[in-house]
Amino acid sequence: MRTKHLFLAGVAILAAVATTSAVPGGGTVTGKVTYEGTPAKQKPIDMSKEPSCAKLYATPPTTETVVTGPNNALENVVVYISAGAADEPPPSQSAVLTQKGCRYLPHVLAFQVNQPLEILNEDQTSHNIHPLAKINREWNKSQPPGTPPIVDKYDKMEFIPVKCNVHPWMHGTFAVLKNSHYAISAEDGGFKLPNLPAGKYTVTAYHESYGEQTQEVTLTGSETKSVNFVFKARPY
Amino acid sequence: MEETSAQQAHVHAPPEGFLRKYVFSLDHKVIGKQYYALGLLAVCMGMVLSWLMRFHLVWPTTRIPGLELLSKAGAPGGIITPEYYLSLLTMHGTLMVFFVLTNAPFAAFGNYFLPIQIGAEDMAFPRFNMMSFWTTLVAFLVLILAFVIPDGPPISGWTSYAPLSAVGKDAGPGMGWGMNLWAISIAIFCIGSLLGALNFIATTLDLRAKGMTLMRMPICTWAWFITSCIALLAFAVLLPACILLILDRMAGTSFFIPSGLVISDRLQPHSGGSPLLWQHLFWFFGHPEVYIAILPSMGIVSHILINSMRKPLLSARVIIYSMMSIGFLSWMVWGHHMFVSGMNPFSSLLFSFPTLTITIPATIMTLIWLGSLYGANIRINSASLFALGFISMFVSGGVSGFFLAQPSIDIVLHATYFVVGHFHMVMGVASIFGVFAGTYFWFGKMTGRMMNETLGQLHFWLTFIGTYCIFMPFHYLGLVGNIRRYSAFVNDFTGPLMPLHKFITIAALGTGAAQLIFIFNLIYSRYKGAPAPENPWSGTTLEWSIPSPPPWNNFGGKHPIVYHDPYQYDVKGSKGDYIMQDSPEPSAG
Amino acid sequence: MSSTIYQPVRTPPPALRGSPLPAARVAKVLSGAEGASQSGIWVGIFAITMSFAALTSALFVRQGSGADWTHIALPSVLYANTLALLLSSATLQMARRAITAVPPVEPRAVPVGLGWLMATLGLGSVFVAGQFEAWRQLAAQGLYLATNPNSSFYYVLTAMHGLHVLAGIVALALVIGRIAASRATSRKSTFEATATYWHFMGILWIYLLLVLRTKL
Amino acid sequence: MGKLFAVVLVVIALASAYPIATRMYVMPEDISTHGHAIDDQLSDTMKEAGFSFLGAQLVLAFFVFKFAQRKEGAKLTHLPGGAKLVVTVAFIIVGAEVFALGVLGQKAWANVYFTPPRPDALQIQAQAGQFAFYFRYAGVDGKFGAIHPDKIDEGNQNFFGLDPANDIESRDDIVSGELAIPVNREIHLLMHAKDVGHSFYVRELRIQQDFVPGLDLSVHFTATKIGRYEIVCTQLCGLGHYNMKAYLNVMAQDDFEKWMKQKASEL
Repeated sequence: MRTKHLFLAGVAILAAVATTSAVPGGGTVTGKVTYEGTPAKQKPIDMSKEPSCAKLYATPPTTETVVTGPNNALENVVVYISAGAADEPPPSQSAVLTQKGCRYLPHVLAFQVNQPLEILNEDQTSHNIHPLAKINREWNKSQPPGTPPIVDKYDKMEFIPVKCNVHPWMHGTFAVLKNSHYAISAEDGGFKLPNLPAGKYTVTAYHESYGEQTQEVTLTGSETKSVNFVFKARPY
Repeated sequence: MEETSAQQAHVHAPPEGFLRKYVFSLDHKVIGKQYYALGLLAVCMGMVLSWLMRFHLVWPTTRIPGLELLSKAGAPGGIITPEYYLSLLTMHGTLMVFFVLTNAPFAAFGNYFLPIQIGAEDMAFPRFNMMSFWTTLVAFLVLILAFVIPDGPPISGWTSYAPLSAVGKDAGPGMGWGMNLWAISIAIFCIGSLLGALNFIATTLDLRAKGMTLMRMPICTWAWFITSCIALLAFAVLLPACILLILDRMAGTSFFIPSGLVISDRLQPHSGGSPLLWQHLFWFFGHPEVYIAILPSMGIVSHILINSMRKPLLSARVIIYSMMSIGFLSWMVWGHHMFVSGMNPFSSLLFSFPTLTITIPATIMTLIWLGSLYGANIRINSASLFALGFISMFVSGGVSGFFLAQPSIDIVLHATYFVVGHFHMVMGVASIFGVFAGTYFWFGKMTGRMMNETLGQLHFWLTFIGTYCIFMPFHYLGLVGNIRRYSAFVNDFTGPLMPLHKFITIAALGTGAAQLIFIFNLIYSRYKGAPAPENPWSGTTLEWSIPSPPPWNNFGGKHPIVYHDPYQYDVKGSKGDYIMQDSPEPSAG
Repeated sequence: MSSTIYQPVRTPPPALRGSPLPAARVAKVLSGAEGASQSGIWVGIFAITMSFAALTSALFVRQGSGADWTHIALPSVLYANTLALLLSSATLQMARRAITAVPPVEPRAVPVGLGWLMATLGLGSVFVAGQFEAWRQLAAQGLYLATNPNSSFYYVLTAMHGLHVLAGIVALALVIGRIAASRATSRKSTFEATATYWHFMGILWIYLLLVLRTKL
Repeated sequence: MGKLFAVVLVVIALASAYPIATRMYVMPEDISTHGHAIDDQLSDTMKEAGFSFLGAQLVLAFFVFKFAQRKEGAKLTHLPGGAKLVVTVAFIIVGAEVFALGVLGQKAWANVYFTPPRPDALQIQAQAGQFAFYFRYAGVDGKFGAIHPDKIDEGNQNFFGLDPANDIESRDDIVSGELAIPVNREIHLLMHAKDVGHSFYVRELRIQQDFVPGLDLSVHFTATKIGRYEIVCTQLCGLGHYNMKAYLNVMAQDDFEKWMKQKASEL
């Protein structure tokens, strides 16, 4: 009796997973993120207090709060399905944040709820990682060179600013998302959300300085819909 | 009948049962031993912490196997993180200053010998006495609880400067519950110490035996008495300071936190507080605390020196008056810790002068000790060696005070290893030497068995040479401007200093290992030591007039009558070259 | 060397020196005990004074340091409380007159004294209750511990003083119990010590009230 | 054993004094106009302290050597003069020393703290935060823009919380991670703490001053030697304390102007 119930439950779960997970050959949402106006001038970072990092750069690197490409392309924008797609179990391979040359690579790291997160220190100095989480549990750890990677995961969706307490200029973003349908706009501002089953979706674009924009899109089959975002840039 | 009622009126009945005898004992002797044990535990922990710090400083990338078991976040893969280094530093300082330097020479020996030396059957308030120990123990447990909570111990140093210590977890790892535990622990410790000090004072004032005038009290009794007066004021100030700190942390008040602080990218919700207020309150306690640590050892050492020299000091009174004036001056000098803190530069001058003035009584005491050695016949044994070592250490640590007492020189030496060397020598090592001397001198009385001399002297030589090897170089580092409280030396100029740092670390590990001899000696002698006679050192004071160990009521229900000043040595009496305080025979004059 | 360094055990160890307790010393021991509790209480008072001196000087420093100091109007009930505390000191004096007078002023001295002691206890409790009421009134005005520096200090000072008064009340209850059970030994000393402490609480409160009223 | 103690003590005393006497460990050369007074004070004190140290240790060693473990029943004597002599000596010698150091010796301190900065001193604002120093120059308008703590955004290099959108004065403020100053010109450093207590310490300048949150202090100094020197934090400020440093870059006047132009162009 009981076993039968368990079996049915199992089937139900399997079915649910089958319907929600990405179907190959589904529809695709693609597009471009751009800005209008003059974005803030990115300032060179003075790393003289950390010679082991400073010596890695011929010319000092600049801040990355607003990274732009040719013809008003806006980089580092997280584009994801905020509604319409069901939550998905996390993938097993971990998202990796690397600290190299006293910067976060990548500057914006997107991964799924409960997906393993791995943080590496490839510098000769010890770093401190302090994700300023508000919804998730906040923590603050240092990572001296030669220590094992810090492994962690987040169990709620949130955009988390990440900072290094030792090197004030080191800032990045964790995008903790509910499903696998996300992309980060490239140098040309382009992004692509493939393998979406038919349905009505809300597409959201998040930028660390300019905030969020959302658009609705409906997919019927395996067609490709284009969605573009335009952010307003401020000089200061 | 009358008598028994009198007994009940003041003296507790003989203890019954294990708990009353050894755990919740009202007997000042047991409580003294309990304090000693607590101090011993704390000093071992503090020493291990200092080993870890020294090791990390010179071999920063070498794994310390097993350390990640102590703290996974603090030492990932056995490599100490910067914040964990600061945690170790904070706990080392707090354990050593509060639970070792305040407990061992003052609370431990004071509890055991002050009542005996004045001919009392116990402290004035035996229940308070027991409470003060157990409160202190609770404070200790609360403090080390910080090691096991996920947050880890606080990282703001034993001085816990606000606002770093006051703003909460945004200030960094360990500044959440770790810091709360620290503040609560110290507040509890204050209560315990206040009870203890109150007890010491009342006992000294009211329970002296017939004929035991104040000036007939042994020098160490005087030292404990003066110390308890200082402690009474000092901890009475630290307690409210801790309460205000706790409120700033947990209730959102702004006593020490000014407005507009941005910490970890967050604007702190406080306004108008004054960080300097904490510094003033803390150092108003903090500087007298230094004398709470050193005065008892001065007393113990004088007591032992006189006995080993077999003749009185040039003047015991001068020593007592010097200790009084040091205790008095210690209330006017706290500002010399704050010369570069942004305090009004004129008040720096005001603070500098009394600070320098303290060198006068200190020098007088040193010269009295030295001068008294002249023409003596010094017995050399572990106790007297450590007493002589104390004088040497006290001088070495004292002279560096000349520098730090001057604001202008403090500009370059403040917060360097010079300061670390200074206070470790004068307040740390010197007063610990006093404790060692006291232990070798009184162990027989306390346990009924003598400590092993051979091991004792071996322990002395290794410790004496070792501590100089550790703490003298600290001064050199400071003179170059090497900053203290750094978990790694990343400055360009510190490279050439690393050999010296390595030397210090090796010396520290070695000297630390030498302390195992002492601990072994304690345990070995406790069970296998030669039985202790009633008066092994042919001493004159009352503790030598009763069996070793003394009965529960010290004088077996009798009340000694005191006929002499404490140190009747070098007189041709019937029993040899000394007359005991309670023996009716006439003194030499 | 270890054996030669100190005198070997003299066997058998001689009897303890010192005189057996003479009758004359009994009084001395007793008065020693009494003296102890007297000087004990004075030392305690000294420490408490020191603590409150630290707190109030902190108050003055804080008042000067920040621009955010806003004076709060003290709840009027405080003055009633003050009156209660002062009265309690008076009743305590009456109790002392009745109990400690030798020879007893009247046969029923002790019961009368007990009555006065009860009154003292009652007034003390009234004071504490009144302090709570004062807190309630402040809270009603939206003034809490962390509202502004002045309220912070108000709560801290009144709370710490209140705790000390509560300790005094416990001591009083103890004394009443002992006297009621008429235990002869060291009754006087405890009583006297408690009385001293209680009067000090009154004086301390007056001082705090003045400090809290001052507008620098 | 007594003799051994004496010998060991003498060895320790001499060995301790040797690195001092041979100046093995000393501060780097002073590059400030006020520092020499501090250095003189330091070396005077070192002489007096060294004398007292060696004196006391050697006397101790000598007495122990001479008076330890004499034969049983040896005649005990007392120091001629006794306590009176000792106390008088202490009062006279140490008293004189105290007076010398405590009163006459305060000149160095006065040089630093009792002389106000000259009006033409170059004003630079230093801000200490966990765990770096940043320095601000007023720019062409000679005015510092107001500080808005809520506007502080380190990711965007807005360490001072400036508000260029609304505050014109702040637009030309030059913010730098290194303290660049012209040589032989008095600098008036306005000190501001962003979060907790820090300290500003340059060994070569013989300057150390705490940053106290909520209390804006200032120091002034004149550097007399071109070069690059380390600025370190000496007030425990958190986990990155050991790594909180910056560089003081003393330049020739025209180099300094070039540097300012360069920085202005980056705005």
